[in-house]
Amino acid sequence: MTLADLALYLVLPLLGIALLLALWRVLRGPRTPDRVVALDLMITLGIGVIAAYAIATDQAALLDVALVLALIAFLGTTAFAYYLQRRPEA
Amino acid sequence: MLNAVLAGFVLAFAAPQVARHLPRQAGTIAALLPAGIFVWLLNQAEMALGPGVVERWPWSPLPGVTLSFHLDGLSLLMALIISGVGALILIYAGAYMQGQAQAGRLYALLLAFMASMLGLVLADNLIALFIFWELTSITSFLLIGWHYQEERSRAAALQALIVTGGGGLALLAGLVLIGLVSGTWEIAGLAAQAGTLQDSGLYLPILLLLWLGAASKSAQFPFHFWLPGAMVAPTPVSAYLHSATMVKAGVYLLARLSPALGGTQEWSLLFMVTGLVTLLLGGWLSLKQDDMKRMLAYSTVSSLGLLVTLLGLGTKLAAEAAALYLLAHALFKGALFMVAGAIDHASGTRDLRRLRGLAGALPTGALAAGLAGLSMAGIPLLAGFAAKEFIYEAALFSGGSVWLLTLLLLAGNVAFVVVAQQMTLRIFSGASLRFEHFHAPGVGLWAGPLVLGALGLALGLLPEVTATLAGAAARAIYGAPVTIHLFVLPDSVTPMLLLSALTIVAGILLYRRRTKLEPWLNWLDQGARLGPENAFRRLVGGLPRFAERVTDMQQNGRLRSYVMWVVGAWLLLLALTWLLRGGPGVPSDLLARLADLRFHELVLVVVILAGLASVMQANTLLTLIVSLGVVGFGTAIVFILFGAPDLAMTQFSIETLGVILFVLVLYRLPGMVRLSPRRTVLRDSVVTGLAGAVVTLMILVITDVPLVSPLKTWFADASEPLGHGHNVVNVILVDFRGFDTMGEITVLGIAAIGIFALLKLRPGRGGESKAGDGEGRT
Amino acid sequence: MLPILIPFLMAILSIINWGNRVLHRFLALAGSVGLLFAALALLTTVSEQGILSSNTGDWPAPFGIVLVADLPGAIMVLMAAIVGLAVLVYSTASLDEARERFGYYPLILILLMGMCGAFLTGDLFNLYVWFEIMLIASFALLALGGSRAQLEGSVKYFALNLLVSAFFLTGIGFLYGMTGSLNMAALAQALRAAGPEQPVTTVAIFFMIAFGIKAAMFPLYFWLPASYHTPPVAVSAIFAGLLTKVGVYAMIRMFTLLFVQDTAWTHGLLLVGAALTMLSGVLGAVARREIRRILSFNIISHIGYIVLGLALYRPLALAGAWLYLIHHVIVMATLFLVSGIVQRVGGSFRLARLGGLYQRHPGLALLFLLPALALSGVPPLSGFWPKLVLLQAMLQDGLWLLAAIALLVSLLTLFSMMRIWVGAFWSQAPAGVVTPAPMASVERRMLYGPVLALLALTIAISVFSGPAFELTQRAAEQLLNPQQYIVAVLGESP
Amino acid sequence: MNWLLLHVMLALIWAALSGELTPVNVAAGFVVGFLVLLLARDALGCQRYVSRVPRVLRFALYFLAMLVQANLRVTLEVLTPNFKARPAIVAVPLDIRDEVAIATLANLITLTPGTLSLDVSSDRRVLYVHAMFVTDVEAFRLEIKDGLEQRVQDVFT
Amino acid sequence: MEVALAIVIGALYAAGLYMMLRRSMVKLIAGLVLLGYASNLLIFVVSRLTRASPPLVPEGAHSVAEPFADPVPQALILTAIVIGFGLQAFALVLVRRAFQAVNSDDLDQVTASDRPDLQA
Amino acid sequence: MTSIILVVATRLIFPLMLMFSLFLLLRGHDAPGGGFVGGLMAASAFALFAFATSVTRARDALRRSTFRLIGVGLLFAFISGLPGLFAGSPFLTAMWTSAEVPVIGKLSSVLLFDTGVLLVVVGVTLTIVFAMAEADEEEEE
Amino acid sequence: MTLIEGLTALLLLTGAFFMLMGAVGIVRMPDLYMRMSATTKSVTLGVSFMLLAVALHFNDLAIGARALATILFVFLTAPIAAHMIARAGYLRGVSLWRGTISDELQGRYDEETGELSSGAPTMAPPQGEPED
Ligand code: NA
Ligand code: NA
Repeated sequence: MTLADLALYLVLPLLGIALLLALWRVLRGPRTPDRVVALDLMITLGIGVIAAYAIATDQAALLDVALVLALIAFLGTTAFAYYLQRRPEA
Repeated sequence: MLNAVLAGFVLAFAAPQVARHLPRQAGTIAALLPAGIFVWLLNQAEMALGPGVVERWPWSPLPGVTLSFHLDGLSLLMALIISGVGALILIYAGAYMQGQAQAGRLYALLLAFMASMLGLVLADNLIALFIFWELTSITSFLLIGWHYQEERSRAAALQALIVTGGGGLALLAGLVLIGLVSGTWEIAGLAAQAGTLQDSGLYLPILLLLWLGAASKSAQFPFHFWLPGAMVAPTPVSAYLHSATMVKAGVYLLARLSPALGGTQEWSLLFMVTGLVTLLLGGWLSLKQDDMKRMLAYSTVSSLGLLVTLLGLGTKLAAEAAALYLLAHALFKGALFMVAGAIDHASGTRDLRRLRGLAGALPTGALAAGLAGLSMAGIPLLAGFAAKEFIYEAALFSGGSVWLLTLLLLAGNVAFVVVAQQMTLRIFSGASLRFEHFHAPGVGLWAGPLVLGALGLALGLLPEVTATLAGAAARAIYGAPVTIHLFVLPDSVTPMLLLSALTIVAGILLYRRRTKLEPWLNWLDQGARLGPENAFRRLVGGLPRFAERVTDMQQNGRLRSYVMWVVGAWLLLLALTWLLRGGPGVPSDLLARLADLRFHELVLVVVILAGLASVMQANTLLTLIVSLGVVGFGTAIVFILFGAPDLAMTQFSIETLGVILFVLVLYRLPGMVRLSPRRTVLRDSVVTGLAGAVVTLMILVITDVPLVSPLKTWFADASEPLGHGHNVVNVILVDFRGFDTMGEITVLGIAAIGIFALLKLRPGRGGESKAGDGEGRT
Repeated sequence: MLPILIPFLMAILSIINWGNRVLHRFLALAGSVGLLFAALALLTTVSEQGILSSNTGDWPAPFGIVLVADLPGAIMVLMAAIVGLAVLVYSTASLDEARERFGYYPLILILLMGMCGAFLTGDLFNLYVWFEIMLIASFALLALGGSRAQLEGSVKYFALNLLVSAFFLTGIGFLYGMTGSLNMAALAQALRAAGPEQPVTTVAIFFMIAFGIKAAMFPLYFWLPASYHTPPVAVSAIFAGLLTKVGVYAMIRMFTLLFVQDTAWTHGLLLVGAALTMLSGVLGAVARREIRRILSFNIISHIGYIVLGLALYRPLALAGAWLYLIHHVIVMATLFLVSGIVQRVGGSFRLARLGGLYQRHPGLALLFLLPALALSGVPPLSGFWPKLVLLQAMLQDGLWLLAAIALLVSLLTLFSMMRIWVGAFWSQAPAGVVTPAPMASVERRMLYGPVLALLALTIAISVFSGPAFELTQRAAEQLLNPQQYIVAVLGESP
Repeated sequence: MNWLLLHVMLALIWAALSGELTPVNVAAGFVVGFLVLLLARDALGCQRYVSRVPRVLRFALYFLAMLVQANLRVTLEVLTPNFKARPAIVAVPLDIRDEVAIATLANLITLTPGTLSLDVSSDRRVLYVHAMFVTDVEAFRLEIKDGLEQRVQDVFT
Repeated sequence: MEVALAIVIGALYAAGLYMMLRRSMVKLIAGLVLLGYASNLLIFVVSRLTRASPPLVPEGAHSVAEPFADPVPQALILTAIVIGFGLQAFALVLVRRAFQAVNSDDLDQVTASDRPDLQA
Repeated sequence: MTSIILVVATRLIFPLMLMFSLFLLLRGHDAPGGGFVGGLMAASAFALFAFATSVTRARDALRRSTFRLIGVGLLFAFISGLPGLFAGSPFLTAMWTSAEVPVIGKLSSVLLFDTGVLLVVVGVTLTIVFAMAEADEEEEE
Repeated sequence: MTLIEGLTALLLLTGAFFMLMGAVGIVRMPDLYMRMSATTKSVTLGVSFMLLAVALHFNDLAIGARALATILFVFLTAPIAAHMIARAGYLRGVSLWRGTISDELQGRYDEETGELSSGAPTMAPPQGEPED
């Protein structure tokens, strides 16, 4: 088994299962912060997917996407938090 | 001739200025133009009566359109009436409008109308004729609505416009068909194509369209009602447009086209029936009118019916009779209208029941009315007599149901005699009444009727002139040489003479017993006048209501219904196309194509679909946003998996930014509405599901065959050597298709401006309202 | 190129100098005057030298984005320039300070630029970009000010127009997926060569829907009457005069250049659509009692006329359609601008609250009456000629019912316009209506000037309908001979 | 920080000299560079830098170890059917005052065994921490103070 | 994957339109966003898919070696995404202002500009 | 209600993001990235700054009006099209200098164009985010 | 398989495993705070391992630098994000698991000003609220 096969047939499915689990939490909630956390997790899993896929396909260029993803996802989560704490209780 | 027509329009613009500076003389000054045209026409008479005068202006390469004029006997007769009566009317109007601020506008409109009418009768091109035809409708509209402050006037004007305008459009279709069928657009050349036209399958449609145009314009049954209504206009207008000239346009048209289209059974039947019904209806309804102008208007309707009957008859004699009657009628009816106006002006009323014994106070009026009335009644020595002789002659020699026709014509003519008596004996004879504010009208108001009345006498006394004039017109109508023989007095007793005498006697008897007819006439009125008029009223009044209902049903303000229309229309069109034109095909080997799906790709699909389901289920804002995020995230991963890192990057970034904006903008909104009943949800699901299926199918069909994209390979090869970049996508974006990107950032920039303005510029914060700033609704 | 760049540059400079009202005005006027000259020059050149094409970035077609100026496009650019200038001059007097400060002028400039781009581009995706530029600029203009009616109208406007974007993009995707081309000339070639396995007609339906919404055809027009009467009159005028025409223009382009495989079917559908559009539009016009709403519905009904010309798909009809397009652009803009003056002097757009203007403002009455009659197709005004041409075309094809509908619509248009005339000019104003303050002479000049200029143009088209028709005839010939276009873009031997 | 720059330069030069700029070579360059700096610390006057590098490294290693340990513990917790967790929110009084240090501490806490920084009091004297495995609140407070806080303080002074 | 994605795209269209048919302004925007995704993905898929080979010219090479993903749809989608973003941002703000004006998220309340005569 | 933890982190992340933004811009022609993503990254940096501190401070940090950024960005794009025009080629014809500048690579009108894109994106994003945040604060009062 | 390759594979697998554990955690943990505790760490570690694997695999400075930079970013941002969300959750009254033994944050937030005091509790505890 080559590294690429490992990444493709073992690592990516693992991450896929992880993604499904995270998705379940996104859909399930119950509260918005739970969903946000789960979405954040999905994005981080996405970085993992990119890493694995970069190895599987020998495409280093994908790494740039991972970097952008890491930076931008943080902003998104911050925005959510910003909203969550500003919204008046009701 | 173009100059004459144009001069009318140009002067129309000048008239208000003239009226401002010379209020007293303006009417007379304006009359100089028609008078001049009249003189010029007389000058041209010899040519016109002979070969005719033709003028052609290259104007437009539009198919069928030239600006060509043709002065022949018929148009000469009409043009003389138009310019002659026009000159008198303007003088009359000058006196009638004395001291009124808006007099200038009236002169202007009258001049513009005159020019249009001249153009109409002189035009030799079908389209040119139509142009002037419509212009007369418009000027007439403005003139009927002269007393626009009154609801009555506005309604009458609109009514006239819709009836004549609608007829006009039918006429246009008819004229275009004539042009297309015959291949010629010049009226002079149409007669030669009579065969082609009459043999064409389109002959009947053409005839019907023509009928619509002519009947509406010339107030034939069932369109007659607009004309009495139009009597709300000032008297000069009624006298000019609605008795002497414009209403003759329809008649003129029939006369003009009868050589090309007439002579067939269809033609005769259509126009004789119309004409006779109108003749009788108008004539007998005139008997029950108490308002002088309305009575005259009904009588005019009747006269027009008479003319249409004659044109429908289409014999040589009928053509002669029509020409003679056309002339005579213009003279006596114009005069009578002006008399009515003068009396109204003097006494303040037009009510026949309140007018009596005016001869003493208005001797000149009595003279003018007398002359005109005698002509109308068809008394020998006057122009009307000869006309009536010819009418009976035409009937007697018509060759069809002679006696029926004669009887009907007699019945119509009797009514004219009654009206003539009303306008003379009833008003002027007897003990004079006292009026509170009676002031005798000046010479300006009498000149017109007097001249017209005298002309009626003169033409009766100068049979050669009359015969020449009418003969030339009849020739044009009949389409073959015609010679009319006229006498001052009949030299022998003919059936026609006997019929004339009978008419007069019956008329006198009827006048004496007119009150006995009252119930019968009321019934006629209800059925015949109010019938069509009510129908029209209901139509025009109901139209906006109907339109409103239809419009409100569609434009119901609900966005979702609009979206549904769009989706529905789209699916419908697709369904029709696929059913009738064949579908897009069936994708092959779906299972084989599906088999290469890998596990992580399947996961991705599940993620996106689950996100979608969550979006559709979401009942709180944040759940919605997060779910949308899942879908967007999934999309970005698709881009990564299939070699589009740039796309993935952009999608992620935009996605996140979108979330931020969503949150920032919307978090103050309360929970979402969830109001749709189950049935709506079901319906929407089915419809949108179909839409989605369509898209899926299309993708599968299109991707079923390999794509050879010349662009793909070219860009891949050119990127490095020509674009100096290794990232082909980026090179396309900033170089190969940089123009798109320029547009893209422009969109962004504008979006920013718009958002900024939306957020910062609120109503109440801005400046005060200026022109067209919207109604201050908040 | 210049018709796009001039307004663009002026808009850029305006944005850089954000908030400077006077400068914005100046830049906008300078930009639109420049645009006018550029448009005139372009039309002259195209008229003399035939179809021009310019490859942006110097990349050969079909790889780069091509700008193509043929007669139809050049004529429309000129229309945009004319109406743009008129509206901008009018705006200087009619617009409130706040809107001027919040970017009104650059928005108009960008709108004009977007139109010129849409008229000139030879690339399908680039057309999409121009559409979006216009769309966003029009959103912003529509919503600028933020009254409730405006916002409500905007919501519908944006929702349905974004639907257009989705359809348009989908269609582009399908076309690229079938042919691998974006260049319209190349697409035209590829689609002509497309085999029966390619669902070209189905894709055509996507475009039909997309541009049908844009052009405000039945039953896709609902956004228009919901929104066009809400913004300031100057904005309404430019929307009414030009914006929907871009949709029609694109529709005509698509269905003369690209989708001509099954004209019997596609153009037949368009024919039905056109008839329904005419009818439902004019019914709306009859139903409404507010000037701008009436005008809005009349836009729709007359769009029907233009599409009709396309659907008949023969030289005469297309020439008529193009003449109609020219006429309608100018007359509609005029009428909206006049409605602004009516509101200024009468205090309202609603007929029930207006009256007596015939007496008090006879000049204004004439300024309304002439374009109103022109719109209704009363001869010899500008609307009559194309109507005549289209009527001939319909009757030649034996489309009796359609001809009847067209004539009926014409009559009802007249009816609706005369209702305005009766309601606003003839009738008495109801008691209690306060007459607004009289205008200063500068304001008067800036309001009446553009209207007079546009009216003069209407009359010029009326009188010189011949040369105008000759021009549109040539334009129609170009449209119906796509080979010319293809050769101009791709060269002699593609 | 000048010393760090020099250190990086040395590492890069080493990598360049070795022929290829690969991560492995750069890492080696860092080690070599550190040795050079260590040797030349008196000459250059970089004693503080040199002494700090091991502290930072030590801290990093400690932290990494904790991180792995934390993960294993959480993994265990996650995988076992019933929870042994005893979560609590604990207020940890702070001795460090430096903003950056507080932030670092908070972040490190979040990254380590079952703990999560919730917030810092407005006067920056108390850090509120959520922890999953708390048997004794006071013990937990001490654990944080003596463990992470102490080490962070070391690095930042 | 083309088949699976075709189904996904169809679902996106369906869901997008479905959301546009709801009465809530917020859902309307969600629908528009979904349609945006849908059309972007559609362009991507219809131009055929190529796994994991971005159109990047390798260092030192002059052209991309087959197989590689078609760069053209990518460039188009990029433009479309960005434009869509601008429009969506505007739409968002618009909806919020409309909400403030109407004081409801219910689109059925947003009818005044169509039905004048109800207000006059 | 800002968090000190966030504020401190922002001090580090903010310059990193800006740097990465430039990186994306300059490398965009050869690798994934480009003016657009670069612009978004820079804008994100300022947005983060605004979340951590306040809009006012973020505006100060930007030091230019956002509209000026948009305008200048568009102008860059516009100007980048002109050299070709003056050289007799159509608008937007790319012009490359032979001068190789370290880090940046060859100077070209294309780079100017992409820089314009970046500026516009930054300007636009921040115009929107700032205006929204401000409107929000206003409404809160 | 070389040593480097073996190491890469190990890192890759370990990383993926930790990430999976994080995902399991977020599903299994009973309240928001515990979910975050469980996931933030394992995912940060997991992704770092995977990125390290990438750096090793390509063994190219530029790529390695980017991988390291990404790791750095993740380490920098993940705890902050967690902190922000957790705090927001608390402020919104996301309730703690019933097994929670102590809550020293209870009542420390001033509802008016949002200030967080360091002193003794002064107010009633936040109540759990229904689904938002
Ligand atoms: Na409306
Ligand atoms: Na009124």
